[in-house]
Amino acid sequence: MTDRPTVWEEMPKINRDLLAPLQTTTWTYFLWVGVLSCLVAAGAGAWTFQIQTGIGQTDLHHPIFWGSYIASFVFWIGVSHSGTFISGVLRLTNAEWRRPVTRLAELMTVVALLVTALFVFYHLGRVWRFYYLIPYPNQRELWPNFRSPLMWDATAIFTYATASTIYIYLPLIPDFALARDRIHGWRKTVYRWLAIGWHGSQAQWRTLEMAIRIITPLIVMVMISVHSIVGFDFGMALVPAWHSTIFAPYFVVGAVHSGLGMVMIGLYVLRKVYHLHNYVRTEHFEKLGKLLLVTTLLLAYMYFAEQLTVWYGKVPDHIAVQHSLLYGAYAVPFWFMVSCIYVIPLLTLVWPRFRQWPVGLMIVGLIINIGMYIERMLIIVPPLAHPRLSFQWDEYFPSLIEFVILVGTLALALLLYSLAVKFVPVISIWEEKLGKKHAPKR
Amino acid sequence: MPQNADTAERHVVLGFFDPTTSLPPVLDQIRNQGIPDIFMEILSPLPLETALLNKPVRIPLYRLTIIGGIVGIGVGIFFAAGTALLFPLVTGGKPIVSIPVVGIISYETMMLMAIAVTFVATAINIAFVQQSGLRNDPRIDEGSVGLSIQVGNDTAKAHSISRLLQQAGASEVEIRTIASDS
Amino acid sequence: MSQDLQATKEYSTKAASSYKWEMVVDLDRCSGCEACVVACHAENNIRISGEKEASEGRAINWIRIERYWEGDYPDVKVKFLPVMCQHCDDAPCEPVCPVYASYHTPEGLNAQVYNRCIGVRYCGNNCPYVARQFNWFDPHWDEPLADQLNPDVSVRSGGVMEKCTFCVQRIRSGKEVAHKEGRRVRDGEITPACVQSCPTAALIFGDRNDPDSRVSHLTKSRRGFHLMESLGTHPAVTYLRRLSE
Amino acid sequence: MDLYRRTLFKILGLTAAGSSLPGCEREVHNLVPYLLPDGDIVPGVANWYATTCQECEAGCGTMVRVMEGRAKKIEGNPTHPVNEGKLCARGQAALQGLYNPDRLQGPLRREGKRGQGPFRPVTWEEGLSEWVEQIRIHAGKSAMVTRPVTGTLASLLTTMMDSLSGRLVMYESTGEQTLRTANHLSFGTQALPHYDLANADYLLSFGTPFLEHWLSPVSFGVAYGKFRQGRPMVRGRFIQVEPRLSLTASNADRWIPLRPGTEGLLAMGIGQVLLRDGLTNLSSSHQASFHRTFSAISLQAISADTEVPQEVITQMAHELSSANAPLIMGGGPAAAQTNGTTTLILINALNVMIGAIGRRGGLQWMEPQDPPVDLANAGLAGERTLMDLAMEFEQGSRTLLHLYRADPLFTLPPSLKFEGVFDHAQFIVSFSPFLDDSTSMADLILPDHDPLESWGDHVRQDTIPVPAWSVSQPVVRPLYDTKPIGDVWLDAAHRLGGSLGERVPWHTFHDLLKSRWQAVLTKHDSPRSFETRWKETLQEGGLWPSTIPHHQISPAIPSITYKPPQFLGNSSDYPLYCYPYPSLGLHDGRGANRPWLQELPDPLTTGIWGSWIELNPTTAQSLGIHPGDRVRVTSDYGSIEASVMMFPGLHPDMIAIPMGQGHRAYGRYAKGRGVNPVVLLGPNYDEQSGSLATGGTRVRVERIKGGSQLPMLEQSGKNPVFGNLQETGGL
Repeated sequence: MTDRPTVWEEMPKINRDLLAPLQTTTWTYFLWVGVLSCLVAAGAGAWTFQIQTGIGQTDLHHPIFWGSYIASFVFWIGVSHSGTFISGVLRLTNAEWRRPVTRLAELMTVVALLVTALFVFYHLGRVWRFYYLIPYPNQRELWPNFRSPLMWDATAIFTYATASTIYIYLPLIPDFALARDRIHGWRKTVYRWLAIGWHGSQAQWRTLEMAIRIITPLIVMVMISVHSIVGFDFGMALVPAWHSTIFAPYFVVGAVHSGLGMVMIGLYVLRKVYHLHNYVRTEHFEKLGKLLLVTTLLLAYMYFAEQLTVWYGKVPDHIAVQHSLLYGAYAVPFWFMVSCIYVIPLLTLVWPRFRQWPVGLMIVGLIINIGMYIERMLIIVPPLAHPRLSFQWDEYFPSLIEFVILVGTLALALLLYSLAVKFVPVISIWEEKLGKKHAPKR
Repeated sequence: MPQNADTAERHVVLGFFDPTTSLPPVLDQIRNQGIPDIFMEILSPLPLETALLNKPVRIPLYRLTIIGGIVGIGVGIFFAAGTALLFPLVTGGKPIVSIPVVGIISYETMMLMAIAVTFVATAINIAFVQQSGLRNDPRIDEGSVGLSIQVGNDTAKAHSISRLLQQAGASEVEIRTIASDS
Repeated sequence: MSQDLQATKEYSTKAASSYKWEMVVDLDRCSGCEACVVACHAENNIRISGEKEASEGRAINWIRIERYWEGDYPDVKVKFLPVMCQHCDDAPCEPVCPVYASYHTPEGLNAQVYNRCIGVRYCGNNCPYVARQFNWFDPHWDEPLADQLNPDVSVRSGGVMEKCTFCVQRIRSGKEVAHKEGRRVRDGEITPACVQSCPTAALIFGDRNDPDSRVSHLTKSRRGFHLMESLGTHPAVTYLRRLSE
Repeated sequence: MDLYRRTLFKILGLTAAGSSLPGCEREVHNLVPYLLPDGDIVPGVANWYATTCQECEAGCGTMVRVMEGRAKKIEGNPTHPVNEGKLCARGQAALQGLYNPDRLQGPLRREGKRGQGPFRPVTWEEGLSEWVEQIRIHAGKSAMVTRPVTGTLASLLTTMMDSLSGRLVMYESTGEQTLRTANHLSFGTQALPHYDLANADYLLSFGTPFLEHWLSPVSFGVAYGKFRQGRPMVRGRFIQVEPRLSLTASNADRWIPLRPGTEGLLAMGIGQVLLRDGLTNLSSSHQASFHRTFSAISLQAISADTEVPQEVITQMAHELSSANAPLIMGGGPAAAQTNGTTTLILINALNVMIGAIGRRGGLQWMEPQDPPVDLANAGLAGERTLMDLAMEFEQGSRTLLHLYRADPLFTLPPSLKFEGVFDHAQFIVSFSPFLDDSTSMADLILPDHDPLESWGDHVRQDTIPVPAWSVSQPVVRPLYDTKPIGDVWLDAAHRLGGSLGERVPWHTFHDLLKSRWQAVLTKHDSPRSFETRWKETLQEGGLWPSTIPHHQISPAIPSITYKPPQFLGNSSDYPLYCYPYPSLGLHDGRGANRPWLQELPDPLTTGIWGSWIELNPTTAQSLGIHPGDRVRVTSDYGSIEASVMMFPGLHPDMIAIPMGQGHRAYGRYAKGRGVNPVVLLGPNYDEQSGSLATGGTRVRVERIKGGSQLPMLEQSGKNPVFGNLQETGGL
């Protein structure tokens, strides 16, 4: 055996450190949760109002039939790619440094997917008839139309949500078992159920590792397909500047870009709040920073390819949209977006010294996410605002109700995440231990 | 230890070892006591790299995954092609059965079923397969390796195994008695 | 399967049909007088949006007269383009509906089933003609304006997409009459409300499968074109070019 | 929504059972399956009733679709000679007059100060007896201002006002009084000609808004369709001359803008070229006088004044002479100047020069017909006549005012001081079905039925090839406790008693109508019984001969001298001409309480639900005004504030404002919405016709604080760029 005794000796400390967030709660946490709950309540109120009075409470109007809700939908799906990408792709490539990051990112995936689903409901004109989308025959023996990209979307997101829930749950089983043995009260019962009789036998370990090995490549494939299909929603449409082949891969990369940015924020905040400096080290920020640099370049390349094609092709329908972005009604958000997601990350992340600076990386992550949100809006709104019949050209800006719902939903995501942190160890304990075991001694 | 004469009892011997202890010699000694591998189990806070026990695998998990995937493809074909044929409405000049659509939907349902089946199988495996009847012991996660041996209702054997483990360097040894049908 | 359901299925799906409804818009006749707009509102129970909603760009018109300015004073020209649902044979709006609220009838109509619609509005995005109109709120008529509502046409609730139907209720009743008399529908017997009202007779409606119908003749006109022909939507509305110097 | 249709059926089914309408109705009680596509629904059976549209004076024949006792839709009567089955937006919106939520539901008596309300509901007995009492008190001092009416109602009102020594004034702000005067002077007949547009191959129109509201827009629309594409191988060519690119002008092959008020000058220029180049077929006796009239001003001066290049004038003259059937029409803004009559006489003279009089594709008059019912002899009044009436009220020779569907307080500029009538009148009775601006000043309101609830008839003997004597019949039961104005006057006659009661022995207007028509129908067609013929006439919507001989006109072109237009307001303080034009949907404002018409986009600006100021973009630029800016328009007589819309087709020295908004009353859809541009107008008249020169006031425009986005159909109007066509197949 090549075990280093230190890992084994450290185990009680690791257990203590990583279960601490579950066991100790400060008043600031309650304050934080309270504030978020108020925002969520405001959002819920706004949505109720919108359902009662009509979807017209948004600023949507023809020909701009989609707006901030769909943009948010795309955005949150993008955020959900953080977990799958980091834990999936990095697991596949055996990147050891992933370990402290995976759980936190996967948790983001699940929360983001829940939120994503909400945006579909916000968006529906008759949300009380949402069940028409469920595949079962209606009274007239009619099923949903699977030729619609929206049904592809529904299928893909259902698959993705199911798969990523499974994917976060499986590695959690040993940690649930750990928590089951150390936490008392009502949570113990829940952990007992969730740990499904885990006792750390080699048979269980083998099954678990095998399952993770099988599911990991599958979920990476699902992840790529999901955001491709979200891209297809736009690419399949005849709308000028949507009808483009690059949308599927572009959406996937964009999703990873914003997802990594979001992980950067989460990593920084959790490390700070729960003093996880021993586990989340500068090294992790640096690695993520490098990845972010890669996605920045990749996304910029794709965006350039897309816009160049439009510019050179000079098809009037498409060029009208491009003009509105470059120097028309949407120029200000467009150039702001370009700075946020391409220029600033590029100019900062290329410096190795910068990548050693967690605060800076967190800020870049934040900027990228603000930029990516605007980018989602700019993908959706300007093309819709410039239909081929120029008589119908128009503009759009989200209404107050939309803002309240968007903020409320953001608060909901943060709230769910904050609550989850109290229930789920944000760093996978056994994987961390395993990582330490494999790690060369400093 | 409470004894109940009405039900059959099982004894489980559980020994805790320091992780540095070399376990194969201990296992051999136990095997010499006439206890097959399937009654032994090693508990650890981490997956151990080498399989020390020789236990048969009933169904490989990946096979279930593939079966799930195939079922999923069937579901996808039913959704994308079957439901369209049941009520063949023309939309936008697209064929009633559109091959790319069938492909996309089948891909997603294939993934869904494959992952779901894998998960269910895993969960069943973890929850029910080869239960030693023991609850997890918190001490394992604190950094020791556990070795549990089921000895049935043979109390004498339990004590001899217990001694054997102590001699082999176990830091602690327990004998637990479990009502087998409880 | 009940008989009723059987009939519905046959109506919506049967392969060959004896009619193919098409419209011709003669831009050389159209004067932009908008009689068609009011006719359509009256016939199809189109909601009154009111000033607030209208200023938000939410006024609903199944047919609208688009106006395009060309040139500067004094060489200014105006061109009118009546735009309604083009009832495309390869309608981009139809396949994107996840609940089959939009589908193509065997008679070439682009049908919208309001009760199925859940308001995802994808069809609205995907219509290059911006023909689809959405009910952002529940409709409202101050009493007793609702007494005017046409009982042959559903009133659409909030959250539902709607658009020109070629006055399907008139087609239906015209076909009933012809069927009772054991004949085909005569050319000009069925007129959608806009066509009926058009003073200059710029709108012509009929059966394209009838080689002698006016629509069949006019679609072959050298002045004929389709809106955004290059998109390959194969509209059922043919425009006849306005002649100019 | 799903349940709505069912409940509708239920409600309507019940009311249908109680309906006393003619014709059998099948009740429809099908439950409509929830998920059935609309194409599967078997519609209920509807009845169609022929009647006559009364939304404007054209008198189009209509068919009203009635289901379960409710009027559902109005369409044109296909056999009617005026509109041939077609109907304009306003005619179709008549339904929203019937079902208007702001209709008066019964007689009202004023309680507070005049003009401030409130009104108290009274019974008809109370209302009628008070009114008759007032007639007695103000014996010989009655006056009535009404919208133009024809037929039996016109003769009843004339009879009544005659007997009461009252004065009957029929007023309509777009009554084309100038045209009638000019035609009378040119052709010696009161009747307007039939402009045979359908058979013309070249149309030169001086401002006539014939596709919007001029004379009979639907019949012109029908003719226009034929003019363009109704004949094989022949496509009519159309030139419109006017300072603003109106809807009609936008249909022209060529729009020629000119300086406001110089249309007559341009006509003179064209005539000059025709005479100079020997392109007329005038008799030699006429030649001299025409030469005198048309050569008074040099072509160069004409070109400079009108801003139309000489070669364009020459070209128009040559095109006129080379066309087979050229036609010239004048009216609208061309007539709305102080020189309106002169302008139109010059245009008429041009028609004489090109030989359009009595020609196919030209101007035609029908043989004078003996109408089946009396034509109104009151005729139409110009604004001058109303001023005379105002004077009589001021002097006290008139003290009792009746109003019927006329809203002079809204349609007349305040500078005309017509509100003096309302100050001086001792008692004001209104028969209007709506509380419009003038009716809200009334002391007693005896609301009339809606036309769709009333009996009536309509006589039309000009501007169409054959006379149309149309009847109206009630298509629905009266919704409210209203009474038709005819019944009310007959009732009053009997209450007043004496000779008056004997002159009108009928008890209801329906009896009166039938007795009039009995005379006609038995005369025209004897063998069958009157009742049969009457029913047939009701079914057909009226009576009209299929052809009628033409009346030969010998034009008497007076030798006239061109007068330049006079404008109120000096050009340094008020640099811009003001042109208020009747809106397509709201017309002079009477459509403002119909939501369909409020929401009907103006075809050129696409504005809805409001008022705006149209400015030429270059003018706006020089004034530093941007689209959507709020501006104040000021004349010597008043000022208004509204937002600006850019209008490329407008003379740079001109602003245009749609009429029809700015009501102080008239129901929820009209009240307080937009501005009424007539407040800007000064008392400037065309002396010959006595009608107001609505284009004769100068204004200035200044930008003020604020600015709001106008509701528009065109969404791109929100952007400063104007729309351009893309991929419409070379439209």
